[in-house]
Amino acid sequence: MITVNDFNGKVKPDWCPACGNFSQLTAIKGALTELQIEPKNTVIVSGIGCSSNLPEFIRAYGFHGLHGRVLPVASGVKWANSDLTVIGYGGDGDGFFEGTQHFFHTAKRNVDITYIVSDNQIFGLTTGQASPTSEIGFVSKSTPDGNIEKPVNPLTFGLAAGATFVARAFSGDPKHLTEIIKRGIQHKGFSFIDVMSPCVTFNKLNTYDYFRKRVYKYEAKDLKDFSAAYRISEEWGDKIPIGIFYEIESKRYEEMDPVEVEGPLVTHPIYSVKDEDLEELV
Amino acid sequence: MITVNDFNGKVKPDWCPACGNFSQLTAIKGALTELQIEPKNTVIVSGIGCSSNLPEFIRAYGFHGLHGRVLPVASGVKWANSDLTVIGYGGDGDGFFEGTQHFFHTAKRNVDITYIVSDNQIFGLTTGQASPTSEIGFVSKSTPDGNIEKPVNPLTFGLAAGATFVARAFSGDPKHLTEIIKRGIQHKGFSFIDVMSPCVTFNKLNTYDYFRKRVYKYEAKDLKDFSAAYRISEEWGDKIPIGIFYEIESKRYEEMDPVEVEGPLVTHPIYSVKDEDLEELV
Amino acid sequence: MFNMSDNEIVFRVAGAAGDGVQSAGLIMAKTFARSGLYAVTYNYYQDIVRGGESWYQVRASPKKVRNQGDGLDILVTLNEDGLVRHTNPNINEGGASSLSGIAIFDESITNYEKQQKVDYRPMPLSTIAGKYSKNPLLKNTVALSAAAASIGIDFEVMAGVIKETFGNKGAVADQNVQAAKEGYDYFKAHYPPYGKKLDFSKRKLYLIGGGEAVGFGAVKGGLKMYTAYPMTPASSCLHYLASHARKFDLFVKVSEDEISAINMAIGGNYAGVRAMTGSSGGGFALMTEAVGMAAMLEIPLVIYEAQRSGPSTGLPTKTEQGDLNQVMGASQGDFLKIIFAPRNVMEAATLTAEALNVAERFQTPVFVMVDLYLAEHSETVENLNFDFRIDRGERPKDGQANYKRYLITDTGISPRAVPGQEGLMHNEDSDEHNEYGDVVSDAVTDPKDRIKMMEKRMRKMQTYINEMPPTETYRADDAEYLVFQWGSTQGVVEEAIDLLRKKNIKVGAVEINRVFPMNPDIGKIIKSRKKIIVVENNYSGQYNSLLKSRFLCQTELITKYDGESFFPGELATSIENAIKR
Amino acid sequence: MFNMSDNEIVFRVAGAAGDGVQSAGLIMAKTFARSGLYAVTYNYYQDIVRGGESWYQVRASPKKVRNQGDGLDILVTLNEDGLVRHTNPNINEGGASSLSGIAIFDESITNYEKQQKVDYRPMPLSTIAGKYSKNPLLKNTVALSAAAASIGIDFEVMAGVIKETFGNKGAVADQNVQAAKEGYDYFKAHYPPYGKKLDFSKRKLYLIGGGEAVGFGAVKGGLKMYTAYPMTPASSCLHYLASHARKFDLFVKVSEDEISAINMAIGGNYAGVRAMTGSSGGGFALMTEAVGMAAMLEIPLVIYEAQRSGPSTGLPTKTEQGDLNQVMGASQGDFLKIIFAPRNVMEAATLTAEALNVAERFQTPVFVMVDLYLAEHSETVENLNFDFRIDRGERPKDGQANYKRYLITDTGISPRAVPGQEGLMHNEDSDEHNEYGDVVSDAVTDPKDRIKMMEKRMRKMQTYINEMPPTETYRADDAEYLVFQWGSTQGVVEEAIDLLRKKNIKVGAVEINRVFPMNPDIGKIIKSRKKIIVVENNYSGQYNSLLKSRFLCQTELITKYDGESFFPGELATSIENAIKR
Ligand SMILES: Cc1ncc(C[n+]2csc(CCOP(=O)(O)OP(=O)(O)O)c2C)c(N)n1
Ligand SMILES: Cc1ncc(C[n+]2csc(CCOP(=O)(O)OP(=O)(O)O)c2C)c(N)n1
Ligand code: SF4
Ligand code: SF4
Ligand SMILES: [Mg+2]
Ligand SMILES: [Mg+2]
Repeated sequence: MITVNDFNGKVKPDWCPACGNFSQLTAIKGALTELQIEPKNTVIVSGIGCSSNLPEFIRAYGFHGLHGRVLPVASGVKWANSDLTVIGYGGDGDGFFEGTQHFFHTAKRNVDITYIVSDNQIFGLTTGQASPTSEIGFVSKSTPDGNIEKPVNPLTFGLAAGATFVARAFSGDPKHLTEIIKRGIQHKGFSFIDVMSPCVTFNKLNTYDYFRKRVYKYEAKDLKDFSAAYRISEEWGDKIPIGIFYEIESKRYEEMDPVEVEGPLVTHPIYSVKDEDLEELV
Repeated sequence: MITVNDFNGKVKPDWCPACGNFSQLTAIKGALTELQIEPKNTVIVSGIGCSSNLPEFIRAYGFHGLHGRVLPVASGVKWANSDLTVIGYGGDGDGFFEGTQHFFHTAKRNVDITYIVSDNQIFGLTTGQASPTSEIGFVSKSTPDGNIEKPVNPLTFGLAAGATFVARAFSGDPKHLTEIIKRGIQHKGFSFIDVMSPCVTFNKLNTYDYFRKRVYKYEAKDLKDFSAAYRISEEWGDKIPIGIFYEIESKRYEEMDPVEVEGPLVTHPIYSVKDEDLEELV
Repeated sequence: MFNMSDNEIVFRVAGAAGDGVQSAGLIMAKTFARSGLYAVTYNYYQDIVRGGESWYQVRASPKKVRNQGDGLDILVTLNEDGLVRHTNPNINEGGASSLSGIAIFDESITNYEKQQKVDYRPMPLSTIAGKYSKNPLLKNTVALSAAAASIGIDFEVMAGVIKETFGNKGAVADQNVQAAKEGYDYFKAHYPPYGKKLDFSKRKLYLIGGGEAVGFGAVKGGLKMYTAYPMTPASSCLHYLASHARKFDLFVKVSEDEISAINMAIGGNYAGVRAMTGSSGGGFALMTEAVGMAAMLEIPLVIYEAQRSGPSTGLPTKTEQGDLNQVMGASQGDFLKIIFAPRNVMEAATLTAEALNVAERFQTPVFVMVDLYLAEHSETVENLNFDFRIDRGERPKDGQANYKRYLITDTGISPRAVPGQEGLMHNEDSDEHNEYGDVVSDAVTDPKDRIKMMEKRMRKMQTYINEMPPTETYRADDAEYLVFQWGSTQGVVEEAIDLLRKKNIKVGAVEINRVFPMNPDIGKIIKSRKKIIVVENNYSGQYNSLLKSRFLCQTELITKYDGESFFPGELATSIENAIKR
Repeated sequence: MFNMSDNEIVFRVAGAAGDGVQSAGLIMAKTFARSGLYAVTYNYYQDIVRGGESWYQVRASPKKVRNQGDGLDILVTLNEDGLVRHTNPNINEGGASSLSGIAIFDESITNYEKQQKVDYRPMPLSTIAGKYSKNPLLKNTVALSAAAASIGIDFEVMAGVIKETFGNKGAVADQNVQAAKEGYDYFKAHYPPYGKKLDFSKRKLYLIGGGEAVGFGAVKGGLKMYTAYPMTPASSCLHYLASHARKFDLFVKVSEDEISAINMAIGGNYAGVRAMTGSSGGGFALMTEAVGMAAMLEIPLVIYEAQRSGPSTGLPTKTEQGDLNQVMGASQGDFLKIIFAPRNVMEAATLTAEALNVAERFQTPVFVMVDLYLAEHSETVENLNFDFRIDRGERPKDGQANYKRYLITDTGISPRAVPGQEGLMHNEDSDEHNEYGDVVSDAVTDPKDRIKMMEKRMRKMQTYINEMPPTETYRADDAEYLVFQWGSTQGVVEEAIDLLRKKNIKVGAVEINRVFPMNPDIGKIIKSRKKIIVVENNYSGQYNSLLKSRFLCQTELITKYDGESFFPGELATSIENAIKR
């Protein structure tokens, strides 16, 4: 039996007290425990940002790489060893600015990765610049006169890209968050979870209160209904839906590649070249 | 009076005979002429690929830069001198692989650029690898066992990004193509035109015939209807719609920036620092 | 050990991230500056938003100060950890000295071992602050004014700085000033003044950080567009420019990534405004492809490269001079890059302005390389609004017949038309091209065209070298030993040399701010010296390799790669050892 | 001028892009190889899909050939332009010789000036071809077989190659063989044989290109994953691996960009398979940030870097050795990169396999650098299926107690656990970290930890140097003059030296295939030579700078930067001049 303790790292998180990242760490550990996934088979790949420090704080295989490059690394890991549970984790700047391209194409490929974005609508680690999800008018170090650029909608973006699982959660509701992450990990294919996660230090607008007043739990009538998913994803304002918006079954990349399909690549023997193999060159 | 001759470059295009790029060159020249835009005020920014060689073949200001980087350069040009007509031009590999990120964010910013993609569903210049729009099963040098990755839908992508003008055209219908490009240039804001453009040398699937059998002209009932635009953008198969799918008016980035709004940046005088400006540092 | 000057004060405030250490330090620095003292600051912090360890040092003197200094006269500590760390004679803070003077701290801190050289000055900081506000940071103000009192700083000067810092009018400003007054008076009433006396004056001084100075210099240099993606320590410049965009009539844009940022800047320069981009090592890595493109299209481009401790994410809040190889090697093929490395805050401004001229005149990428130390520390500066003449380079007349964008010239420089100019339409191409800009690689490569164009571009190097100012030296005339430094280490190297000169060691310095191309006069300067020593804040001696390759000289290398910059006494010792080796 | 050997043939086929020049050349090369002749090919083409100028040369001999050679015996030209160009004594094709032998072409080409050294052999190529098919490319087959006839190649050998090329069985193959027969007979009937006789043999030879050899070598080296974004000239390797993926049990993926490609490869290596990525200069520029990351996390990584002519897009189908600075400078900070540069096609295979071992043993980025010339020309090879032992480096046992991922060791190498291993969970971090992988920069930077870890990583350099094989030389023992070459220029440098030795000039070569770290034995090798000459296919002498920096030696530099590689006679002359300088 795997318990939450098995996932407890020896390094104490150094996020600001009450940072939204804490409950995500707890939720990830909780979901993995509920699913009885072993720490040795769990890989958490992160980028650079406050949120991306997470792998250090969990007992699993952690990869704290480069800003924006969560998903290519995670894809490489998954393709090398498809037996592993691969979680991609990073910030909104990481995923929707620097890594936009990878988000789009990885989703489209339907690689079996659970991609969780700690969306605090700001650059936390670099001490408070506007992020791709910062609202219009948002004042920050990089937008002292107020942000004039329309925020990214990560959910419609994920849908347009072709993600087969799209959800939103909220750091202030850890139980629901854990459940969503669990479902994301269970999903066979690319799952995307946008977690609204207050940055208590630099984002004085999108606070716990801000979300508590607005979030409500959305239950999809038909998770396979793309249009409905698109519509609910567009809702943002006085009411902010959280929940799973979309989930379909679709072939994973790993199932389609003729070599991958033979089982985890790490288990394939090294190919030993025969002289006959080279006859084409004579 | 500006005539098409004013746009005739002295270098003869070196594309393969019958390449779809030819009619785009003609259409761009035609549209500019119809709109009476002067060559000196026209800037064509391209990436790298067969299509991207275009700026050399037209008498205007041409910028043949890097693979995938059409839109950041074009944005810089527009922001430096908003009096210019700025056309971004490149291949499907250029725009939907290497440059995905820029496509998304430039569309979202609604920079006043006309972005035309010569979509031949292949890498032409590098002699025939699968591109982001290559169909499933497509055999190429990079996918000798057939492509297994779902093609990008550039139109829904453009819509999800927030492009304010989204259209598809076909190199085999030069008149319609010219009209669409004209409308794209006229549009105030980011306009995106995906041009189906047969590569007669390397793409033996998506040929002129292939499209002639399938394309039909779509006329939107309401160009502002996003859902309708999304739906029609999804249509691909026996019938392939061409036409303008979506167009709305929305503030351009140049109108929102407090400095840009004062007129083309090149016309702003160099700021001469006064001693009082520095009192904050005493 | 070396003896430090008496006519100066080294002040330090210590605490955790989130304690307001940096802003307290800045208040003190500004107070010194307004008291007519020259000042240099030092910012020591970690890659964490709350907690951990952080400190800020200010060295001040009526004589010019060139670095953060050795020794420590006054410590204000906001937590117990700071008191223990900075009074420990075996201090382990990257070269900084331990306290030999007075420590000001809240009286609630009692759990420490007394050190011999320290005079402890516990104070009811929180109690005093509590009278005026619940904000725990108010106690910093109390402590600062106590420090000011200890060295006889006029209270009104300090009050002025505090008032401004907290928004001039309004309750918060008032609370701070009142609490400050009480702290000031409390110290005077309970403790004797600190043993050093400083000569205050009415000298007008600006206090500005290196990153801000780069931004300011760019404005002086005619900057109109700054496009960047945030990255420490390049962000201090971005924040300065963003917050001054309206004032200085600048277009500032944070883009989706660094690739976009540099390509936007290239587009801006191409279309005729002065545009610049900036980043640190990892972000700059993403820009390298476009550097070569700018060189090939011959588009002016200034890149601000602010180094931090690598490799990779490394120590993101620590200093290093470890990006020189990367900048030298940025992009494939051979082309001219010009690399500047300002040696102090004032030069961060002047060289950035110059970089914009040089980039536009030579139509090639020009780098302004600083390190975190320079980007994130402040210095007092006398003539910030320096004289500067903008030179926009060679431009063709509208309608000129048979215009050749890449005209072959002796200088290698061709007149540059920009979009909008009548009759000068042409194509700029990252493929090799001829004088018109037409590609030579498409149908038939004419090797002769290629060779001509390659040589034309490279000729700009010699043209540039011909106009380089002489390399600057310090006490080098009679020096038997020459120390090479580049960039931010100027101040500390000079001071180390002064210390060694006092011991009658004939040592001088070569102070490089124009790193590449290398000035040929260096060859003459190094002739018949007993030893060449190179000082670098990195592991491998990246400048050292360039120097050796170009001048084939034997060198001794002094490096430091723990993330901190050099301190003068420490460096003097290293130089002395290198001389003895 | 230098005299070329009699016991060899230089064959060239010329035409426009789309004329099938390259495939014609390959048929001829294969035919030579099956006739037991050693062969080297040369591919000259432009960045255009149809039209323009293109040619392909094959040099063949019963003795080993080391480069494409000087002179030209047989020209097959598919258009008039080719006939005029290649017979012109003042030929301007980047160093290639003009024809002094026979020219085979369609009789419809009549508009040319007769050159003295040329025997014209017009033939009814199109007429013959037209009998069998409407495909205009069929005339190439006719011309090739005429060329074969002219030097007495067995028709059956040529027929075999043609048959295979056109799909073995089936109408197209038959048409080609029949047309070939008629061309062969026509030539014999109408023209005398060419004046040179070659010794054919039954020797078994493989014909393989440099890019394919890199791919094959990687498979021998245990490659399991190749992720890349297409870019000339790295694509020949990608295409080879993609088309052999099932055969060799490889996962091959074209990603959305180069950034993704390298990060995927890093992910693959991290998780325990051998993964590799590849690109050319501009694409590699985008990978540089991740290079430093791999070094910091100590993840094995092989990067195939295929150089082409820069800067920027440059001459995309032309060769250059201009990326060394970029590779040396890739990513910020100091860390160990190992750079290999195979000197010929066989070594492209063996060194790539070795690179995979070295990368995994030293847990750091290893580069296999080639140039377009090497990547896109073919050579005959005798023992392609070379012996190779895979060494997967130090790995900890499952469940080992107190596992330290970055254990400090004397060698600098720490046992590497991969995901899935029981009890060895840990964090790999691009921030500076301690032995466990825990970050040292977050709360409190311990400078001591930082220094230790930096030195541990850098220690791998010395460990690697200790096991480097001796630097190879050529006729160097008694040489007064030493020519340094690196990478693909080995063959042409050796031949130039042979030519000079015939003139009694005591010259030899140092042949560098392990470029960095530099082997200390070079210091001994260069001692007391009269002159050191460095030959490079670039403008500035990038290796030359490294060499001078490391060994402080005066050098003479020979460069070529017109996009073509060196030719032996041309190079011998340059070396002779350099010696005289
Ligand atoms: C290539 C690169 N560019 C920029 C940076 C600097 N940087 C570090 S974290 C960060 C953004 C942090 O924001 P986000 O991704 O939203 O994460 P958060 O801190 O908010 O969790 C940036 C720009 C970097 N490390 N690497
Ligand atoms: C950074 C970079 N990566 C790769 C390449 C090589 N390259 C040149 S064109 C091209 C793709 C061409 O396809 P597309 O963009 O669709 O244009 P097309 O030729 O089909 O018009 C590639 C991969 C490059 N020049 N630069
Ligand atoms: S700065 Fe914001 S995101 Fe970062 S740790 Fe603090 S609260 Fe969390
Ligand atoms: S290869 Fe294809 S895209 Fe390129 S010029 Fe030829 S037909 Fe056009
Ligand atoms: Mg964030
Ligand atoms: Mg294409």
